[in-house]
Amino acid sequence: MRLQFEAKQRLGTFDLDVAFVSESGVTALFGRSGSGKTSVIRIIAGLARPTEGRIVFDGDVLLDTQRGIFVPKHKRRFATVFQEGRLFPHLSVLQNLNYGRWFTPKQDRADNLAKIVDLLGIGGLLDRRPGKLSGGEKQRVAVGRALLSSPRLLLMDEPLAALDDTRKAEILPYLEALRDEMNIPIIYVSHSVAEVARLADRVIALSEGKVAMAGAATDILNATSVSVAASKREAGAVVEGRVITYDAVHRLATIGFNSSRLYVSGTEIAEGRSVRVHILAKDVMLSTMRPEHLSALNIIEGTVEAISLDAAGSADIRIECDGAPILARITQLSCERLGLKLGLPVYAIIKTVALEPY
Amino acid sequence: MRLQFEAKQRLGTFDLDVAFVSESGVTALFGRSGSGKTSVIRIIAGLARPTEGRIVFDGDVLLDTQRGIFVPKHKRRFATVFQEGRLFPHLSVLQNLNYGRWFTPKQDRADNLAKIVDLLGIGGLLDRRPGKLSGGEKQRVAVGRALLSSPRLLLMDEPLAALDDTRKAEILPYLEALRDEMNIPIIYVSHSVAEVARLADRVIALSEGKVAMAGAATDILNATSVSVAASKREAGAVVEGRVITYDAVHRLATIGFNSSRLYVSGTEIAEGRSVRVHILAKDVMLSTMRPEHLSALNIIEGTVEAISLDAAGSADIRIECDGAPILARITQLSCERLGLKLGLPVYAIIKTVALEPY
Amino acid sequence: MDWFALSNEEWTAVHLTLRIASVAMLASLIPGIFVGILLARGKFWGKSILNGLVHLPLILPPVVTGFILLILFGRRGPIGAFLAEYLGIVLSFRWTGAALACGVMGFPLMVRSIRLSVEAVDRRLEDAAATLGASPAWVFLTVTLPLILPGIIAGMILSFAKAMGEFGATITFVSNIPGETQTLSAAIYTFTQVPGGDAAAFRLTMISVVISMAALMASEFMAYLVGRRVEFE
Amino acid sequence: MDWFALSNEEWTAVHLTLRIASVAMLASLIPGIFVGILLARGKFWGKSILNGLVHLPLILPPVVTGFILLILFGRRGPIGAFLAEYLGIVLSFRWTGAALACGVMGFPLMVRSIRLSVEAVDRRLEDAAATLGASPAWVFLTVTLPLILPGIIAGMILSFAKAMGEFGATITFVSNIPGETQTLSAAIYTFTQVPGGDAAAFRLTMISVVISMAALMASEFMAYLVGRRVEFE
Amino acid sequence: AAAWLGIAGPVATAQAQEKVTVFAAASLKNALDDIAAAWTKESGKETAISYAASSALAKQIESGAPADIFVSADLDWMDYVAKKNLIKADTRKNLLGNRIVLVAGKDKAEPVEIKKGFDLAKLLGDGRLAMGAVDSVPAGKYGKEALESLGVWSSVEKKIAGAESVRAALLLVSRGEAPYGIVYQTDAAADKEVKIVGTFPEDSHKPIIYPIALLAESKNPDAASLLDYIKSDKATPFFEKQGFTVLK
Ligand SMILES: Nc1ncnc2c1ncn2[C@@H]1O[C@H](COP(=O)(O)OP(=O)(O)OP(=O)(O)O)[C@@H](O)[C@H]1O
Ligand SMILES: Nc1ncnc2c1ncn2[C@@H]1O[C@H](COP(=O)(O)OP(=O)(O)OP(=O)(O)O)[C@@H](O)[C@H]1O
Ligand SMILES: [Mg+2]
Ligand SMILES: [Mg+2]
Repeated sequence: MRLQFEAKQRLGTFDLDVAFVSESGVTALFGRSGSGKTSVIRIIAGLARPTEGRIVFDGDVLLDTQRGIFVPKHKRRFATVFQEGRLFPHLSVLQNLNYGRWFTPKQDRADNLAKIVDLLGIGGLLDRRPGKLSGGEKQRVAVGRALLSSPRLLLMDEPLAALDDTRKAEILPYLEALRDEMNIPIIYVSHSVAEVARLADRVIALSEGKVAMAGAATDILNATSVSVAASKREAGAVVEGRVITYDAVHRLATIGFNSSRLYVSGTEIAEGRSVRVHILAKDVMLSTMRPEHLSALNIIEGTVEAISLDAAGSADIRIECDGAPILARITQLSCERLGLKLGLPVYAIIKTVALEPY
Repeated sequence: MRLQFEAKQRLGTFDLDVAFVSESGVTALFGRSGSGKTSVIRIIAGLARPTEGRIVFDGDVLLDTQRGIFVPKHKRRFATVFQEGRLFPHLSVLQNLNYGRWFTPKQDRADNLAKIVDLLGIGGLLDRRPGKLSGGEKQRVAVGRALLSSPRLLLMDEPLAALDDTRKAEILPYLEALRDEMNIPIIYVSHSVAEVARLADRVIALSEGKVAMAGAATDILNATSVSVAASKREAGAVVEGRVITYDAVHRLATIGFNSSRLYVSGTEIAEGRSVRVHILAKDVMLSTMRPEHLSALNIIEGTVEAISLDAAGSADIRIECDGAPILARITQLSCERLGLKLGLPVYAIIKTVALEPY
Repeated sequence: MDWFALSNEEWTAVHLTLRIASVAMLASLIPGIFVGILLARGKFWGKSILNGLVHLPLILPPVVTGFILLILFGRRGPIGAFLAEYLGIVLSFRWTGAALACGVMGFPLMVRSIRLSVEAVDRRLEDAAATLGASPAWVFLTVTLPLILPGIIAGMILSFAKAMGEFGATITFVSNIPGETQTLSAAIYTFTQVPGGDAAAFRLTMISVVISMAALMASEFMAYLVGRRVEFE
Repeated sequence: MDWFALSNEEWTAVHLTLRIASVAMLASLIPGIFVGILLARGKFWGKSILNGLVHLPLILPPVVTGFILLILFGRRGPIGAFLAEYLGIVLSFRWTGAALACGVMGFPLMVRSIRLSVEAVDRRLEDAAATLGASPAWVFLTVTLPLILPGIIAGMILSFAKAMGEFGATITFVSNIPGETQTLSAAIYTFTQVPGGDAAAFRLTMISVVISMAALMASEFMAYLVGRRVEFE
Repeated sequence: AAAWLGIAGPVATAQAQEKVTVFAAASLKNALDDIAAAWTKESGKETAISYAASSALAKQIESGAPADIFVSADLDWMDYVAKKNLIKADTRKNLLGNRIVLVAGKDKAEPVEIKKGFDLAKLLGDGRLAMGAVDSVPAGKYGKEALESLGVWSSVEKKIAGAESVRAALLLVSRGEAPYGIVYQTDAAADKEVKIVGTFPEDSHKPIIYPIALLAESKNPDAASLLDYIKSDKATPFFEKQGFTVLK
């Protein structure tokens, strides 16, 4: 799968000029409110026609303003989860869910209604009309409707914004499975770095209608200046590794990246699987001595590679640990007290439970 | 200010039976999707009439089904930010913002349009119609419209759900100021524990139409079982203290609670102000020896008071530190290695930057 | 071309028709909005009776409607006598009577349009306005009314067009008095009743069509302006 | 009471009226929907001409409309001759012609209602349907049509009611032949034209009113069913 | 339900071929209905009579209406069809005559002597004179002519209320909207709310004549028989009962 996107459009005083290429997997569209995320989604879905542009999906030219090509929206089969729900008010929840299936060729129809209904927790609502649903329930039905239409590409505009964390945590793995098993590419708009880090393979950060940054999720989320898109609280490093062992008693996975080891708790992960771990800078402590008698299991040796101070009194320390970069955010006071300087060997301490494999 | 709420209503198969009392400040309504939060808001606003119920606001009886009292919605002056925006499509953004002011007696009219427009970053949109706004822009206008109507009570149903963290971080302090300075009570629905912990004085956790828990924010957020409402990731302890000194060079505030000290970085806080600090369990490390050469500034001595293990391989350790409880979540493996047991003296290590004063 | 140069009498008829149609349209506007909203929103005993009553002028042959108007609003009719005695309003053989007849004939069309628009209004917006402190009257003026404007405009144009074409009820109620109650329609009808009157009838018909088209286009333009303002959120 | 016992001829008229009104309503439904949507959504040259044309039967005195129909669809009229020759459809002086006249007279009412409803449809829902793979035709059938149903029902009842009351154009186009083109309205009109016919006219009027009220109530009930299903999201 | 909606099974088309179709001015309804019933009884043949305004009927005939007999309320419309060769000229006959009368509400029914220059304007006061529309309704045309020849037209011209039909004019008088009206004798006689206060001299206007004729395109063999019946003495009582003068 390969989506090539290039479009220019003017909306009132707002100029959109975005180009990117997205390979299979999840591409996150990231950016502040009003930066043009929804506009991009609309153009991909065929709901808006840019003044200039070209969209190629897997070799199919869907849009080419120069050659006057415009494949209409219903022929693209790009199911969209809209920011505002858009359920059909005259159909029941079940009919809404099944809507896309009516238009799917029989052989393409996925038979996963029961599974999705269950996953989204909307089993009790099937006979109801959208007018009688709560906000979050509407959003879940909208997600279900898109998932069930067997799309070639999923466009999701903040699909989980109105949901509680528990529900989110249930739905996210499913989207991951979709990405990995069903091989349906996803363009995902979200304000939540955690969501993006977990799902996205590529991140495209928009700012005022332009692409501010684009690249592999690991690269973009590791960039110290992600604050363009994300708040500083979520800055950190993304590390890719492979599960070496899983200790079922303590429910601890050991993940090896290069020659280092990371311990990650919680979810059961198959051995040998490759995973991505997002280590938030604010979760990393530094020590100039190897610490003892500490509850933290992850103590990784490295050397200070970069120190950047900010006006808010904190210092971002970039540590080279065996080929992988780790970012630590500590106070400038600690930085002085520990006498950190470039090249100094340090120990990065990361609480095990603070890590979540993505 | 005192809002006394009591209502029973049946919506299809859903039974709402909620009663609570909320004093001045912010009351957070918390609960999973479909738990009845919006229904409660609607009853308070006067948009729905419960079969049985009683609402008293500052001595005014707004609803009493037994005595047949029902104060109509426009007389309550409870401005509401709805989950779905509900901007007036035929009015410009400026007219939408000013809408409530037309109906406010002159002397009550707050003169803060410019300030709120600026805060919400909607200065460039004033002449536009809602149809031409992005999702987040709509939500900001809706928030502004409610704030500008000089209400007696603000009802906010997930007002910040569609906003990026940076914008959220700008708006939240304003809501705090509203609570503290203008003395406008707020009922706040949110899925985000961080938002709730920061704003709320009281938390009411709903579950399937019933009150699952209610109490001061500190108590509720400290309860280990907040997972009813919040995900386990956000469990932690809330500590109340007073700012002792503020080090402007390192931008570090020293907060005293009982005889202990906590260092908090970042925002400038006036000395002497009382603050609440939310310490997430997953941000606390334990050590059986006083650690040295560590970047963490907060090392607090205490004794193990309770240990609870869960099925996911993690252990929640409750530590009694000088009268205040601190919760630490570590892996069971670490728990074994450190040989933790009740009564053992331990050091809780909390990264300075991990703390945010609320 | 002096083919289109109007004679004095014709001018009078055009004038009068415009006056009657405009007054009929404007006078039925407020009751039309009121009844439209009542039928769309109200839940009361006798709603279907009111609904039936409103549709009556459509269902009955215009001549019958004219008779009924004559019986009710005539000099000796219960309402007519009352109006004449206490308010000094005489409708019979006056252009006001013609306006009443036209208004009544167009009323079901006006009410239906408004009612449809009212039914399409998103009541959640009205709720939102109320929570911001707007009393029901203000909610109506600032939210409902602007949102049903397309329906009101449609109703007005239907009522106006109907008034242009109406003559059955009018002629029966207030007769066909040149300069007082003879509308273009009545004049056209008169010409169709005499052999060789076709050319004259055609001429007047064209005039009537031109006027109506102008009104129609004005209404479309108004609706366009309104529509441009009221877009979906 | 045998006051309401209908004579054979009256039965025939009732029968015929129902048939004509129903056929007029049903036959104008598809074109009504089509034109309503075209006017609501279309942007094309000649839109205001089409709009004017649709309103013409409202603007013109019914007699004129009847004459125009006679000229166009009569046995010797250009369209009438064509239909008769190539399709074997004869409209003049047949009940089908009466249905055509009633349909034409009710057409502007039908179109306006549908157009208003179409204008109120949230097009974002149609977009959503399209992204789920529905072609324009399917979007129309599964989304647009159900959402404009209230307008369609309103248009149908207006058209039906108008057909019940119409006689000016009908009697002019297809005359007033008992058992073939004499509707209740025309019969009522005839009775009002002769001495002593008032009682009979009143009786027929009551019958017409009863039928129309029944239709009205049925339509309200249908609209209620539809409305209960289509609530705001 | 589909049966009566359906195109199948039209109520009358099948027999309509055999029925004799008469196009007649609406004011003849009472008399012609009775005559047709009598003829049907006698001959066993059916009729279908379409009553409408003479103008509409004439134009329908012009456009090929399947009618057999035309009875017009005035000579003008019969001449109109005659000029177009749509009638069998030899069958045309002036069938009926009528009179126009001055009527008043029964409460102020002082007889009025209708003669040259009689002061109708004074009688009316500020009331109106109800009559058929003077340009279109035949009774109105005759009324205007009579008033002109009596020299009172100019004094009442502004006070005319032209109704859509004689019946409507009569109604205006009987409802008290207008104090006086000019209508056919036939209509006035049947309304108990009004009184005839005077009859216009026969020479004050063209004779009021209802002509009848067989249509050129009539193919129904029974049409001539009905025409003869209507022209015959058997029909006379029915016409006279309604107040018409039967012209020989
Ligand atoms: N009109 C209705 N008929 C039947 N059930 C309803 C109706 N309105 C709401 N409900 C149900 O009531 C429950 C509570 O709805 P409510 O909108 O209060 O939830 P909520 O807590 O606001 O959820 P969310 O976070 O998803 O907005 C939901 O399960 C919903 O399905
Ligand atoms: N029809 C329009 N006319 C004028 N400006 C528009 C129109 N539609 C959108 N805009 C502007 O274009 C910009 C981008 O809108 P878009 O909806 O793509 O933002 P977004 O990134 O999805 O934001 P959000 O996160 O708030 O949904 C916004 O500033 C918006 O105000
Ligand atoms: Mg958006
Ligand atoms: Mg809700």
